[in-house]
Amino acid sequence: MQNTYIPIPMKVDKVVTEDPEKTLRTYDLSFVKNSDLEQFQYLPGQFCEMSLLGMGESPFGIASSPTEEGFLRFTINRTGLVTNEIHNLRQGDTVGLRGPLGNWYPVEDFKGENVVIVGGGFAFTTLRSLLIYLLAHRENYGEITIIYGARNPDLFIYKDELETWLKRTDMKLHLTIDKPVDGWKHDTGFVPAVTEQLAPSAEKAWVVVCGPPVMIKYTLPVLEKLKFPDDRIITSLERRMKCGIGKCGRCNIGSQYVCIDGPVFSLEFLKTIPEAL
Amino acid sequence: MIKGNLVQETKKKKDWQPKILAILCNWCSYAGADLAGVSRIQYPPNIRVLRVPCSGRVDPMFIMKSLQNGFDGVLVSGCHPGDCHYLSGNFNARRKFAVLKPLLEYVGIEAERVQFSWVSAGEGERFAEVVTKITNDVYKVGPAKRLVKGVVSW
Amino acid sequence: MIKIEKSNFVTFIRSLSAEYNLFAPTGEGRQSAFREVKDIKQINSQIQITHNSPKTVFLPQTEILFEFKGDDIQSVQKATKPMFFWGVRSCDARGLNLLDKVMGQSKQRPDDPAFQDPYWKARFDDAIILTLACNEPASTCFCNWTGGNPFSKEAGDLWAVETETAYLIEPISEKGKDFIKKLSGYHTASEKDEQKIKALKKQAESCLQPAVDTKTLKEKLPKIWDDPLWDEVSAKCVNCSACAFICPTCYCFDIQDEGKKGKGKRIRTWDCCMFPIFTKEASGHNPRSLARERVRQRVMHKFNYFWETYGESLCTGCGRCIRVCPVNLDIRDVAKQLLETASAA
Amino acid sequence: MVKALREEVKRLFEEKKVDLVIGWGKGSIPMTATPIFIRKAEDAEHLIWDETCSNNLAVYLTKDKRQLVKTNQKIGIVVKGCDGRSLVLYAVENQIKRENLVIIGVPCSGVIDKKKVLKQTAGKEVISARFEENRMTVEGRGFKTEIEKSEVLSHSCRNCNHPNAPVYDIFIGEPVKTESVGDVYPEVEAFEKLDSEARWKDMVESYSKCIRCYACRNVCPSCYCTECFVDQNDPQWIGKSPEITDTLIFHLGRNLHVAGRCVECGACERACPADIDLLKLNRKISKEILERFNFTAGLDINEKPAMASFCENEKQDFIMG
Repeated sequence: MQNTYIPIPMKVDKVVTEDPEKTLRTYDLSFVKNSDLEQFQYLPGQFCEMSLLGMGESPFGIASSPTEEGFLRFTINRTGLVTNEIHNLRQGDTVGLRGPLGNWYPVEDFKGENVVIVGGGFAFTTLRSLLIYLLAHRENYGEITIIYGARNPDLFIYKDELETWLKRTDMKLHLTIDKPVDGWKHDTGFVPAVTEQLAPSAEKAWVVVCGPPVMIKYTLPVLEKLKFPDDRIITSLERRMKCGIGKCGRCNIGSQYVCIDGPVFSLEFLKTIPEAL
Repeated sequence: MIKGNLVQETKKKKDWQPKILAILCNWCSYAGADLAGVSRIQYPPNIRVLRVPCSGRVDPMFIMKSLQNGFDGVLVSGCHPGDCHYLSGNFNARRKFAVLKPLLEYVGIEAERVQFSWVSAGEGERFAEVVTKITNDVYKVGPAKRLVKGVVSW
Repeated sequence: MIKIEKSNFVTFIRSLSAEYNLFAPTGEGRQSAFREVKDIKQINSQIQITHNSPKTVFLPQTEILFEFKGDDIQSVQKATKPMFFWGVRSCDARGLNLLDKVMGQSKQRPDDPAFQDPYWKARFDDAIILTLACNEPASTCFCNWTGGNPFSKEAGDLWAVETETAYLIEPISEKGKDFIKKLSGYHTASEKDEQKIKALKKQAESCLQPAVDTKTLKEKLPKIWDDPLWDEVSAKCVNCSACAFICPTCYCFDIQDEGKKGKGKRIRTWDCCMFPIFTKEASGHNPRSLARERVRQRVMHKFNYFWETYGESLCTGCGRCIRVCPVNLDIRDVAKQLLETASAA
Repeated sequence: MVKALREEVKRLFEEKKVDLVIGWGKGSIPMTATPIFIRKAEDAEHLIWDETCSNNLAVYLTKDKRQLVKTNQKIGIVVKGCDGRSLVLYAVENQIKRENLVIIGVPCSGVIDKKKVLKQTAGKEVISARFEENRMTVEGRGFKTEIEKSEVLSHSCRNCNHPNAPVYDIFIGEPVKTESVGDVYPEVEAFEKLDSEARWKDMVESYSKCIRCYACRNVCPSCYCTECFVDQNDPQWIGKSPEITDTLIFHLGRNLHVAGRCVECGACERACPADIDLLKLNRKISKEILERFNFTAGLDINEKPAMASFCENEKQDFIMG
């Protein structure tokens, strides 16, 4: 019988340091075994448990899109025991991976509609996945608007891609930083304020919000004010996780487990759960 | 020099050599070990040195974790009472050890495995004596089996 | 229903050993537990209910998920004979079924083996559970509050009743039917025996306190989510995990790596929602940092969340937590208080 | 006695001297008292005081319950000798404001450990228990036995030298006359006499029963760190599984953390769901500290804890010569 606790081996193909402080690094991993590659079917919004034998496991959202073949991308912030160790990984090293886990953004429901993506900080990972996915199936979707904020220009991730996205005409990317900095050409202000100011239309639109808890907390009322219906406000939650398959019991919000019922929830649903937000 | 180093005499008979952690304070005992070195005083090569700012820094947990993770003995050495670089670090350490040592013996850890000494920066020879003594002592009681992780299975 | 005279009990038990590893209540007082029995003398049939639930066998406190050396991963699962559990009380048999819903199956991804626990399945799927009716429930027992009964045939593969002279056994599940089919040489129970069972059942039920229906907590608890009552209820709790660890249905666990980089094992070990670190994230943020939130979590999980997901109570009324709680935080009192407050709300 | 206690607490509320009184109430099962929190005069009726009141209530002034102290409420607390010593410890360690506490002492002649009663009944459930002077009558289904109270007295009470709270504002009844018990640590001395192998075996045997539920730590009034060393993960001091060396190092580490601070109330041992004789280690440490430093925890509000002080020329026989 298949043992779901055993991670599959992945090889580190590429390591990119995202910020000058070196707290954020992006890893491109490729499958060591072909059979694993074939079995690994995922959609934007899902996550994996990355495993360093001897150190432990941590969950990370998948930043690559299923439309990009042959590798999986993860961007990892150095905060604890496991992430510290992950930051020591070099090209060619092996890591373990379990997944894909959790649910995904309702990309099928988005079809034919406009999509607004609101992101903050290094939580842009699964949003990148979503964006790449939408762009790969561009004809299926209406307008795509992105509002992406970071504390300062250094803390944006995927800076090269941001540049190319800024140039694209079939989507709108708004970048914002918390406080003005010399030479900054884009918006300034916290994500909720900038969102309110840009006022993306709620007409035939879905909005996906992902970022630090405070940002989500203050952005949701803005979106409601902009008349986005609760069932079309989608967010992704984070909780401490271990098993990732709905068994170990720690990531619950009410009766729902973030690891298996989530991490993607609609605001309509979250409003029924008092401890969710 | 202590004559008749038991370890070296019996080395041929058995392959096992005790592995001992020596936790030395930066200001006295570490300097003492240094002096032993530069003075070319021979002592058993069984110790691994961990330098700490002061014997007062030594948490009993360090000692227990060392035994748990494979050291056969632990030596803690600091400045002589009254000589502490931080004035009272070794007095505090002494109280901790005064409780720790009998407690470990009480639960059945051989007394020889965990020892304490005061060695000053000028006592290179004494450092060698201390290391020789603990090495011989630990050798006599044999490889650590109690409190070693993974020996008693669950 | 077949009848095994107590004089034949030894023969019956011996006949099991060829095909099964036998587990039965052993030990005394706080050391009583289900253990593998090699000698029939180890079985302690005087135990009303074991201090440790049979959970400890199916979901052991600690187990190795796999061992690793370098990048090489070795599963440590070994095939053994299936287990035969003698003398599980109905509350515990029910507990095992509830655990199976979480560990062995997956409500959210029912057909995907990646969401089933292989270690649980290896033990539970082939095991035969004999549910032994509880002739004399303890004063802390309250299975009747949670929809159970000391003579319940709801869970297990076989159901048995102990009389003065014999064990009367009948199958519950398909597995149980197959088991009984293979047995030979035992008499069928008589009308008189059936009468006896009825009398015993009545007597057992009379040991229990009048039932309080905890089912209604399912609807009622969300209404009092923020009620100050939670402060009162959790005031004396010291947040240890004695209740959770002896609970037949608490399944939360932690996954840890032991050893060094390059060589060691990944283990899982029981964890408990009463500990602040249970939910503490690497960033330092803790969604359940207060004692009241953690007590609420445990109570809600038993009496509300599990209902919502699986349509059942996660408390089986075995009463173990009542006996071990160091501060006598009695779950029955908690349930009563909550019901009162919620009904008034 | 109980009546006097209730009257006194009622009076405290009526005179507005307290906002909250922590005491014991009747438990839901035999031989068990439970901590109760009284906020109004009429609830004083729920208070009890007898040999089942085994919890150390001082624990409710620290840990997660710290907010009680922080809010500057006036708290009344009913204490036995050992609980009172915990309060002294808290005062020494600046955990409480003495002026915010109303300490109500009760005379204690020892509390029972119900696990010991269970041993006397061979594990059979006790349905009712009655206490007389020095004995108790327990009844269960199909049995009734009389037990000498001394047989089921908590480990910590057997050689107790401090039955009365060292500091109190009110004392209910007369303080218990203290006769020196003489040999305070007989069981520790007996254990010391065993050989090292036997001691280790005994430790492995008793501590492998540990299920790491941390009930001992959580009911311990002296264990009030906001984050316990077992919960730290970077570095992770202790493995989380009940592997025997991890378990033992947890207990040794905990005991060393409460060295010179343990008031030997025995709450840990009574709370242990696995029946481990936890005081065996605590009392060894207390014995060493008494012999070496002539110090007993929780007696004097002006004395520094043993491990936070030193004498320059104290005995150092354990240092290599």
